[in-house]
Amino acid sequence: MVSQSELVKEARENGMELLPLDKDTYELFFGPQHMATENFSIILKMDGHRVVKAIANPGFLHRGFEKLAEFRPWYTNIALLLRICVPEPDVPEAIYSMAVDELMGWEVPERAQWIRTVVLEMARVSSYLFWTMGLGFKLGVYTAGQWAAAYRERLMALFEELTGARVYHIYTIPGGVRRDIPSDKWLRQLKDTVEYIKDKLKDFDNVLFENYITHRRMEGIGVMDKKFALDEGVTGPNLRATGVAADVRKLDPYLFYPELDFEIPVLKEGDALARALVRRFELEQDLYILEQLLEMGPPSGAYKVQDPRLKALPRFKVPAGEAYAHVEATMGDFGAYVVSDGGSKPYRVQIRGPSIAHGIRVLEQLLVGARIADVPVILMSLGNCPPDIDR
Amino acid sequence: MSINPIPIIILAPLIGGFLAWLINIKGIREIIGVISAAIPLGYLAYLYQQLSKETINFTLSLSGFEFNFLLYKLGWFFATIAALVGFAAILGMTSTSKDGYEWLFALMSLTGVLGVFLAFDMVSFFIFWEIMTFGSFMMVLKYNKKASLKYFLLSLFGAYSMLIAIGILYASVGDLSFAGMSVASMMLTKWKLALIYLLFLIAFGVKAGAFPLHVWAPDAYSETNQSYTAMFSGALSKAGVYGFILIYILIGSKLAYDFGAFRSTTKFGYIIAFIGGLTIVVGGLLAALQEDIRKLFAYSSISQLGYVLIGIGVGTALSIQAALFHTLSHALFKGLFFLIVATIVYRTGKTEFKDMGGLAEKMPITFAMAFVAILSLAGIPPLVGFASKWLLFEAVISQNLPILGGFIFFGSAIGFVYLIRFTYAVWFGQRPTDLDDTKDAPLPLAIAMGILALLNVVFGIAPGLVAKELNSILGKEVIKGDLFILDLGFGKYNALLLTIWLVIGIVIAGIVYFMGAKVRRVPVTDTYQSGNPVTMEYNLTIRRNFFLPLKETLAFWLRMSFDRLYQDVGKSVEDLAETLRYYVYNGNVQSYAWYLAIVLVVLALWGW
Amino acid sequence: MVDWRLFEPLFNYARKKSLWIVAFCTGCGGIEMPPLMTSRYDLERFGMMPNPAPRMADLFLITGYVTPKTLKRIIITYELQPDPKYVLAHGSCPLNGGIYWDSYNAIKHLDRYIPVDVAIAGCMPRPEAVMDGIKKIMEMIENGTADGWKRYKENYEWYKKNQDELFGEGWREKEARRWIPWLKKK
Amino acid sequence: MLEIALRAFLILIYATFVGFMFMGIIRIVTARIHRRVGPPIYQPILDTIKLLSKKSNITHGLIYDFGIIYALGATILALMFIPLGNISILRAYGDLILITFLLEIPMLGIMFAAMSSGNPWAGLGAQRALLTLLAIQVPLGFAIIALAQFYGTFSTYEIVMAQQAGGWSIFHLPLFLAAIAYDIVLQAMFGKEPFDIMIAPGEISLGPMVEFGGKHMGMLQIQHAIALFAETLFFANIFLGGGSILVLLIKQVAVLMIAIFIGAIFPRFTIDQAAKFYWKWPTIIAALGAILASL
Amino acid sequence: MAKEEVIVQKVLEKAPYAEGKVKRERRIEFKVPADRIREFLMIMKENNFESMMQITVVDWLKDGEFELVYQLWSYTYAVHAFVKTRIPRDLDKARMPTVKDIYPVAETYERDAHDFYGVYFEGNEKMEMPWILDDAEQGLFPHRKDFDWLGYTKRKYKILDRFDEDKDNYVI
Repeated sequence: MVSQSELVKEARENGMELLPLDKDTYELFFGPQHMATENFSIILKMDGHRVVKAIANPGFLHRGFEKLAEFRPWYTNIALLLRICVPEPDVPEAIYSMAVDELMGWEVPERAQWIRTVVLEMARVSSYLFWTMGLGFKLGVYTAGQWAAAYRERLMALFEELTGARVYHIYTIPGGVRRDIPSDKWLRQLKDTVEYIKDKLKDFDNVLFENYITHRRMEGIGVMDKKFALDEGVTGPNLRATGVAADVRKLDPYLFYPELDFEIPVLKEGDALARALVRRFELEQDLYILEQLLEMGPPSGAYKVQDPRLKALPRFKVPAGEAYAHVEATMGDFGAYVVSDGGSKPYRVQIRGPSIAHGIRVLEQLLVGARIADVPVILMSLGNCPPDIDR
Repeated sequence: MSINPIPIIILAPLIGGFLAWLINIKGIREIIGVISAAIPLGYLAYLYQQLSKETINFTLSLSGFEFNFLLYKLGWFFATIAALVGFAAILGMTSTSKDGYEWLFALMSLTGVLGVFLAFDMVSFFIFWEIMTFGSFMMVLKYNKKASLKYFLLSLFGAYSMLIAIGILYASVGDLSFAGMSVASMMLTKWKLALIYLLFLIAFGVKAGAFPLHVWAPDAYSETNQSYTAMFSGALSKAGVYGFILIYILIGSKLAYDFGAFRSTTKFGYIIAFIGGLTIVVGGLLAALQEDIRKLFAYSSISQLGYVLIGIGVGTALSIQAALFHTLSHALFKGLFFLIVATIVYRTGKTEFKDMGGLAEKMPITFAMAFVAILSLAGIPPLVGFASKWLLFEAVISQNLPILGGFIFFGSAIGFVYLIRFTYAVWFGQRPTDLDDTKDAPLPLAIAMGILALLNVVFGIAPGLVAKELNSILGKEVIKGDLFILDLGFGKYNALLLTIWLVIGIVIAGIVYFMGAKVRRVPVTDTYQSGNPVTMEYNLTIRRNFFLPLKETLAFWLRMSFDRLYQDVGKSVEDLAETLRYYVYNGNVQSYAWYLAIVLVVLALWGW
Repeated sequence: MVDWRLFEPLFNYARKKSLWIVAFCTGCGGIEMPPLMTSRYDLERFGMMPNPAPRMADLFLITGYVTPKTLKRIIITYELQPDPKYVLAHGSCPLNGGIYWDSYNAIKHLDRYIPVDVAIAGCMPRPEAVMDGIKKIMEMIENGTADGWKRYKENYEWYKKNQDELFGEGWREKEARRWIPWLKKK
Repeated sequence: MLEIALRAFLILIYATFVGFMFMGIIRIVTARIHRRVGPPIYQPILDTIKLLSKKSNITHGLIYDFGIIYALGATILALMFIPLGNISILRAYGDLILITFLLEIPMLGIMFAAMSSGNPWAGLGAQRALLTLLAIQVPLGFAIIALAQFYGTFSTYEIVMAQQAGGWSIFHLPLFLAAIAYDIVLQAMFGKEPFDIMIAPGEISLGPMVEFGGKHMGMLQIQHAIALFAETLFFANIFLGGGSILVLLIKQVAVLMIAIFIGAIFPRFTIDQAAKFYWKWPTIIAALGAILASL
Repeated sequence: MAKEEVIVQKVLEKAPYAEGKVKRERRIEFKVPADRIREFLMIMKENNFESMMQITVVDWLKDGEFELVYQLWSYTYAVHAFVKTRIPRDLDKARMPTVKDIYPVAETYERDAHDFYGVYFEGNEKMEMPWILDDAEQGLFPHRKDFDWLGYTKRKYKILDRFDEDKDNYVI
């Protein structure tokens, strides 16, 4: 039998000064043990069902990657850093490898570049499908969510055949990729999968993206304007939903992207619906890019640079210097800043996850005045990924 | 049978009140007050047997005027309700009132209300009406000037409307007794009749708190002694209901004849019913949005009276019976509720929901009473609230009046809504630390609540008791069945059987429950908080704006407020008066109440 | 009243066939939960479903590494669950820190703080491996060896000591009060 | 006396069993729409046994326990009043208004229990549940009014009899409109999308249910099963012509299927949107039905 | 002349105290004294560097200095700018003025830098607010190079000494 009065008495006996309650509002802990936040916590001050104040509380996934990376050799870090972004682990691999490539002065062979591009695009598609699943679950249309997760499994199987792993591929390494494309059959399977998913897009439209209720739920929720977005360092689809046609693949082209033909979907409204629809259109564009890449076919040549230094891999050293590489991930602009002091381990690695901009200040400001039912929607529409805040 | 019981019944409270006020010694004034409130109740109960055979009348001649009083079935029904609730309220007041002033005016208003129900001519009706209004006005005045002024102004408005109506009636009939009027009203012209109808509507609508004349009620109900509010809502508002029935008695047949029928009901009745429907919806919705416990119940009282108006308005024998039944249940559960509120306010000193919470643990008896009251008001079957509501549903829907039916359905749901808000904010959840020493209800309040709660249950399980009485009032057997069964022919309700099966169901559920493992008590901080630890410093209860979504949904409608409209009207009248003063009087002027009064007097004279 | 031990096999069968999972993705393994719940692996075949409320959940899937900040929430959530409850540690990290063996902010041995019934090795374990682990825990439930919750009760002092050593005494209040200054400020 | 007790017991067992099967059907059909296999049909029974057999339970006070017991008891009570072929026992008193009220009461019990836990999520859930109740009440009321006016009686049993003589209710235009409105209301009663606002797992973590565990939740499962059975039964009786137990079962499953299919393809409304929705289209449809029926 | 050089020249005209150079295509670099950083960032913002991508702290232990790299991105030119400045790495001297009024998002990055490195940004009222690190590590600034991370880890988690500390050779 523990009653409230006893609790208070106990606290008083222990010399605790209980602060008076803030009776106009109440506190609501949103996460981490909540279906809408994956290991991320928002502390909400609520009035009725409206949010008065939101405080993001990150750090549940902090493992100190940047510290750990300073104590691991250059190549081993690949296996570590990719864990920063769980839904698309190829992105940290790619940016880290590109930065190291720059430091080494390597020209990555064309075939490797092609494979990296394909992997990145597959990662984008799978990440968008994963996001669609999340959106479906949060909006309550579980059917769309289940379908999306099921289609993502096809890509997972392809990844598995290509890299040997389902989630953490450890595939893109400095100087190229870890192994070659298994066979032509794999390429055909990829082509089939792309066709298949493209075919199924209209199902998602019917159930989710063109659904009347979805529009009602997301319209006018969490509106950002262009200036706000730029000031707050918003990138990726979230920025494009405010009317800025910004895409790293166009602005700072890397890998095969200069040779590919694709559009940047831009919407002006800047609300949750616009952000969702931009992602939906990008999914289509990514499938189109994959089609183009497959039509092009893999260029012949090596899949990895031929460098004598790679023979002494454990003691492999990188010349002193610094490099920044970034790619367009589904969440936004994903960048890696790598500093080398010429040793066998990096001197400093900083990964810039897009969510650090989206998930803290932007979220806190967009949530003010939102209904409790909008909180998961805003969270999902920002595409917040907690591990890249926490690192 | 030497002394006529009527003056005793009517005047006992007033005399007791004067004595209490004069003596004004703590202890004695309470005893005098309670006894003087108990006399009418006891006498009325005693007269029950006699009334089934005959009526009792009483005439008083004073300077040429004759005051007629009649104790008949309908009046007895209302007077008993009033005496019962009044007695419970007075019992509660022994705990909550502080001085003789309150005893005087509370008992005076009880006298007024009893006089209204027993009066049999227009003059005495009006005089007691005014005594009642005056007593209650003084009760409000002591607590809040502004609220009392609003109450006073609207009551004045209603009173003058009534006066004009009586004047017109008298001018064309030449008789002031009810019996004479109802006969003579046949001679009225159509337009005069319409005017009288409208004026009566205003007069009784104000007292019953019908939309859009309800604006005084929330302020007046909340800004007075809380025990007295039980009488205010349980007894005084019934005077308005009684007035609506008077419309039927006085001019009903002529109105029906002149204005014709709307479907199966009369046109004029339909207007009353429609006003009642709007009252249900508006009162209920506003009740759900209140942040003050007293206001919530004030609006709830308004909303529940809307049912009665619907019943009266539909005008069939069944619906009138249903309305009378609901009048009784309204008095029972509303009186109980206001006593509960009185207890809460008395014990905690807080009136706003945001300051309360978790009181069920501290005030178990009051909570048990509240539980009964909640179930009754929400219309949960074996209680009296359901029986009367059910009758009303059947009465209205069987008359093929779908829109009114819709109002009633909405009303029953909105009842759930605001009651849950009350329950959540007051009884459950986290308790602020300053309420840790709250005690349970004082004995007189507990007894008063107990009486009303018991009647809620008894009349709920045996609705036939009331139905029999109602049948005898109307003089025909509308509701068949026995003690436990209400049988309307097209619908049947068996309260006893239902109670038995509910008990069986609960027993089955209880068996399942007790077969499971033992339970362990956990505190409010040991709950799901998304995995986070919390202390008592976090506010874990939605204390304010519980129904904010509803408020937002209704944002468009809430922008219109009759309260503000009246204030604006009042202000413009005031402005007009300012102008007048500037140009015409230049004399001293007290308050705009007087302006309005003068204007109305002029109007009244013109009407005479 | 009734000797419920007679029905224990039935109860164990029901417990085994109806494992509700706490929806708490503690680490990267959370990414494999959706595939497990959807059409390729479909755990609902075995009566499992994720449940947002710990009060009615049975199985706590620790999906990956655990940081102290998360571990506090895990312990609180675990204690909210009614007995019998089961813990399935997913991946190498809860076993021995895995790839984060030298990280200052990742738990090395989860079973020092809460009892673990079944651990699945691998980084990250494939869904098949998770399903294998679940099959194992189902077997253990059926023959009554999944007794982590009993161990937690019996050795509560030991677990509490370990928790207090890691977080410091009175960590619940401390953690709860951590945000108060920032919440009360207007 | 004994016969009544026996029949009541049989009805109870049958309703509970079929209710659990309905819950299983909901899960299986939903799974098939998701392109999954889904659980076995008896899964809800296993869930309930598991929940009831939990070895530790918590409580937040007397009301926390009593609310649940009351909810289950009231559901059983409601069940007894609904005609079930020839074997129901209280159908003579099966008044439309009474049953409509009785079907709402369990919710009040659950809300009482949920709120007494003092959890803010439960508070939010109660807020949403009550507003949903308020929202559905208007179309529901008009649908009931239409029925009562059309048949001129409030007795469910007599309505069933009248349908067996004059064809199902939904073949008459006013009642067809009422049936549409009532079906939309049923969606909220079942707690299916787009009106599962009250529990919304992704938003408020099951809302009122968040604190229930062990036997409390087990009893709620039983309550849910019986309520599911009773609600579908009521619909099948008043709109789909009633019939023998077997016929009723088929009709009930049909009602259920519609709810599942609608639920599978719509996202969840927010509570204010749901209220506005209910007060617009279903109300208009049902009111039209009621007015047509009253002419 | 490439667009990068034009930008560098334009900025340097307004900020003569800074040094600037073009690192490579779409990467430019400036070195600015710590006390002029606010001025300089304002100039950068006027020159269409709309967005701040991150603030990186590099701990140059042997120099006894922190290098703060403010990384800006211009959507107009598609150019990434590193604005570097150096401050002493002692705890009491590692103070910087905040730039959150110029780039609001910097507030988050500054909290991050404070949590892990102990750089105090004056004017940022959220500096003391709990960020990623838990109570135990707050104030230890674990990402500084002189933080005994392995020893701390072993002490904190009581891990046995079976991991070889000197093992700096790993195989992929």
